[in-house]
Amino acid sequence: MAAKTTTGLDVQQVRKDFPVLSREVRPGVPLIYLDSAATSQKPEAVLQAMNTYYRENNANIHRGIHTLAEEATHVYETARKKIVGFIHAPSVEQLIFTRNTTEAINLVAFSWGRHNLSAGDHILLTEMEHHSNLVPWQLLAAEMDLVLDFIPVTPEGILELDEYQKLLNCNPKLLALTHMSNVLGTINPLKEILQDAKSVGAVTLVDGAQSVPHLPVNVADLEADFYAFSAHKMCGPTGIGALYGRKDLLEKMPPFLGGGEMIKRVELRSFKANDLPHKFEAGTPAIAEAVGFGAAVDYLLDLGMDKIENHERLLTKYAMEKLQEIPDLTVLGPPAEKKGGVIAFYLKNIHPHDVAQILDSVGVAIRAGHHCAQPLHTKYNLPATSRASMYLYNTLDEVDRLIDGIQKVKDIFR
Amino acid sequence: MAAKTTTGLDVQQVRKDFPVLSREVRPGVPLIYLDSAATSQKPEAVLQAMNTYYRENNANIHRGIHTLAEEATHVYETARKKIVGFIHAPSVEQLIFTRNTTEAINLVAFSWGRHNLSAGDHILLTEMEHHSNLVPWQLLAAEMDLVLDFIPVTPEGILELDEYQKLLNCNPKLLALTHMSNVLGTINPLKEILQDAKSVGAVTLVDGAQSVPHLPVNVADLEADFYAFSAHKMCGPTGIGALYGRKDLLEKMPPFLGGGEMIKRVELRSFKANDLPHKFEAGTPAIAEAVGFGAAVDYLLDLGMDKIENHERLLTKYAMEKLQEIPDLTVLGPPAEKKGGVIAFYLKNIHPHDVAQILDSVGVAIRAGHHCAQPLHTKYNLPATSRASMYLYNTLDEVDRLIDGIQKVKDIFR
Amino acid sequence: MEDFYRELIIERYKTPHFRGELEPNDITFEDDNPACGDHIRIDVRVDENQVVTEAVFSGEGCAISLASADLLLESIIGKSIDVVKELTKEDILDMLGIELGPVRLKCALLSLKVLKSGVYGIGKTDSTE
Amino acid sequence: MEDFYRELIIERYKTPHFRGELEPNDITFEDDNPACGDHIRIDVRVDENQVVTEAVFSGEGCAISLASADLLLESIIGKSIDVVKELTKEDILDMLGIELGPVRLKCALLSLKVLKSGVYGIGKTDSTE
Ligand SMILES: Cc1ncc(COP(=O)(O)O)c(C=O)c1O
Ligand SMILES: Cc1ncc(COP(=O)(O)O)c(C=O)c1O
Repeated sequence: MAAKTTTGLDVQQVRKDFPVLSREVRPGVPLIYLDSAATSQKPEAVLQAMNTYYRENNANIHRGIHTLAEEATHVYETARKKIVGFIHAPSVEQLIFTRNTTEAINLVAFSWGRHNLSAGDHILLTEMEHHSNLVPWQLLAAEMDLVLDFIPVTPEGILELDEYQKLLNCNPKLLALTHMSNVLGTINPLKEILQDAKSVGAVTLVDGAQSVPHLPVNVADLEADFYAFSAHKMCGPTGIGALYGRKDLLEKMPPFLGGGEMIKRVELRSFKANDLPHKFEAGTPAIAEAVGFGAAVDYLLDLGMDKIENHERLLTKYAMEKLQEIPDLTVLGPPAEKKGGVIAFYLKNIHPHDVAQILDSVGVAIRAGHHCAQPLHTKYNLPATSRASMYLYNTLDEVDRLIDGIQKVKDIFR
Repeated sequence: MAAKTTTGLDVQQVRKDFPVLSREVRPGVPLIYLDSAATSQKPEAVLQAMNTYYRENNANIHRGIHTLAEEATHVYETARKKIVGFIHAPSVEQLIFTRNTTEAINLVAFSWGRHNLSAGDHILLTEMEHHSNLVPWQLLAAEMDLVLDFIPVTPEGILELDEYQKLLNCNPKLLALTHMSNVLGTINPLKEILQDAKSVGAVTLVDGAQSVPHLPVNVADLEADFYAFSAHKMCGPTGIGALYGRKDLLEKMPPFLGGGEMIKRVELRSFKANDLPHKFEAGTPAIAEAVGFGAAVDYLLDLGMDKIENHERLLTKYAMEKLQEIPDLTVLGPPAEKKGGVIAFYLKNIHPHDVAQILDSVGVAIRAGHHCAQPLHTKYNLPATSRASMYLYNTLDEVDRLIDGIQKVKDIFR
Repeated sequence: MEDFYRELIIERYKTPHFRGELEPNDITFEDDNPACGDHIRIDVRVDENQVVTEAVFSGEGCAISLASADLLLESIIGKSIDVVKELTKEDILDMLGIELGPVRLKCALLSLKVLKSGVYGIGKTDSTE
Repeated sequence: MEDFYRELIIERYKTPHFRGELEPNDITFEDDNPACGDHIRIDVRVDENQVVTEAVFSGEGCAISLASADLLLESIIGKSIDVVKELTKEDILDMLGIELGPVRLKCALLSLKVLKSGVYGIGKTDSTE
């Protein structure tokens, strides 16, 4: 099976950009990395951008007058601009650097939630949420006595939009949902969903951890109020993520963490918060990581998000076909046309842990477990599933290796 | 002036480990980096550790079965062990990775503070605190109606311990103070101070942002309840810091941020928190940064913290002597014996911004401003000061260059 | 593959020798591994000298956790409770004859954790970790 | 150094030509740069044609901010308020004749910010940033 696809992406060329992809898991067993939904690999360009920062410009940012401090401030703020451009946010003040998607969502829960909600208010979530878009709301609900509602998921892995309409009758103050499921692969019809939420006056938060890396995303066009994502899933470094927010909401929100950078003026017993976006960035930020994040965005834009999306569609379609030919194997979620490159499945009478471990022995790295979406697994009555997830550097050959590996699992357990 | 010191540290050798130190700020003007209190430079070994992680082991940690996930988990947890060893913490469960010192302090304010304090309770701070150890308590005080007390600082820059004893009569529930001032350089007599706080039943938090990089620190011996610090000030990367905590306190504290990793089990409307330290690490952590943090600790231990401390003492003593010879120049803080390598000063009739900028033109990087300690500056009636701060890679020659630079400033403004 | 899935493991997983429940019993305990949803219950009968006469397990899990439960129980029949108390992680790994990473180690040790919890009365045992 | 501290700047800092306060005045405003504690107040008098006849500043600050205040006020005397409204960051930088990083830029532009705030009535002007 040729690895060359007809999507315009030269995958063999792309693969050369990622040092880890030439690694052998053990002697003679090359790595087949199919765990990008957990975290993506990083191209050399991203590592070099961070190295250059540390070797040439490293300093603490803002307020510094010396050359390095000015350079560091410049590269940090330039990275912010790049990311703002990548998601088509209207202004740099609306892009706050966080540690990851999880912190971004918690920021909204703590700062927006605690100051805009009151006992009895409804928050609308979905049954397909990642723990990171569940637990912050559970904590808030427990503290403030809020009601959590959930848009159900069909057996096929699609949001039940009729139920959604009914739940809107509870007048939720917030709708928080994922753009793309990290288990089912489902890409939710976000624009319509957000529109309907707005029409009942709900504020909307989108968990974009799985979408921003894989699809062209335009937050302005989607009219999302908050949009959260992580660099490490989109070719960027660990330790940094971002929260986009609607300007008037961000302006009215009180600070989240207190400390350096987020202040304008401090007295012993009071302070004046800084302007956006610094108001929400307390302490020395992840400067080198911002630089790496910016380089990741440059890298993705250089290749073209549409090409990346097409390439992943091709891989997904092919993998779905092949997987569905395997007896006793069930794939979760909707058909290939409606999903991104995340494929969770289970094999009759074989535990996903055993699947993952035997696959690892032939070099194929997939994940087994509940993928931080335990309620979804509970709903489907599955303690765990196996999950293969794909990205721009994966090939059709690698899908074949996955299929061969699964065959081997079945042989062992025959 | 020879750069070789008699402290056992081969500074010329050390300098070779830091790529940025061979940089010229502009053609013919080499960098003299005297801003390590803001952030330190990074040795090549730290960059290589992170590069190796990204090029060979990068994966998301915990729960992963494939080789890379196991390796990533291993290096992440190994880094934790190294840092635990570095500060002599009793166990790995007591060391939580945060973004920086600031987040570590906020974690305590949110999780310990909000669940252990009530209206009217006193929190005891000092007048020399960094904004990161002020604003979190201001936010909490405003929310919970707490009283903030402050141990005063003498004109010489020392805590007024008599006043401290009186303030203990208010029965503070918490004492939060810095180990070493980032402006005055004052190293507080922590052990006695903490003992006294304990004797009135106060929980203690130490801001170790400036101490852990420069002195051997033993949290067990100090008997601090919480101890916070940042990797980026101790040769490590940006984007990661740590909170050490007393085990029984951490165990009783509710989670801070909610999301992946920090849970054991999640249902739609409830969750069970994970064991320590994971309970406080929500979402994908700063994995590569932890690896870099561990490498930084290895680097410092390899050289020897006692040697580093001695070297800095020598530099500080020399710099203090030279600075005090300059007419119209005033140094803040106590004499050299009582302080670390942080020297804030001001020149009569010359604004610190102008000092910093002219010094930059001769390659000397210092900081000008309130150094995130505005109340301390207000107390001394200074809107801003200039600050030179030193680390293991600085030399006596560089101090001479600083002195020459200050002379130039004075010439220009003569 | 041979490294991880020795025939013994697959065989014991598919046709365990000590699967079942005992009512009444002298010792019973159950627990789970939240990371993967594995759940194991162990029932034990002892004679008047505190020597194990019967032991069975029930529950759900991966091949590693169920095979190690089966092998563990086989090894304790005829042993005194005091000997059972001395069992360690290494004993389990020896029985399985494979090396395991940290995640799978938890699978392999679940049955030992359950057994020890039963033997020591209730509660968590950290000694198996 | 010549780049940053042209003689003109030092001279105007040490012996400003337009330092003082005017009471009464037609336009007055003050503001500060929280990053460094600089504080500037500007007082202006205009004639019946809205042409600036007198302008002075007071306050505290670094050489860059005070020199730029002095040069700025010199440049507006005899100009109409409409012309003052059109002044930009570039005009200030041209007067100073130096290049500045982002932090010092705020120092240099403080007086323009204060002047424009006064001229436009009260409030912040973002146009100078
Ligand atoms: C004494 C002190 N505390 C806290 C901080 C805050 O550290 P960070 O910005 O890494 O959170 C600093 C450094 O700026 C400091 O010097
Ligand atoms: C849908 C979804 N949301 C949130 C997250 C959490 O991202 P992070 O761990 O980077 O905070 C993930 C990734 O694990 C995800 O897949």
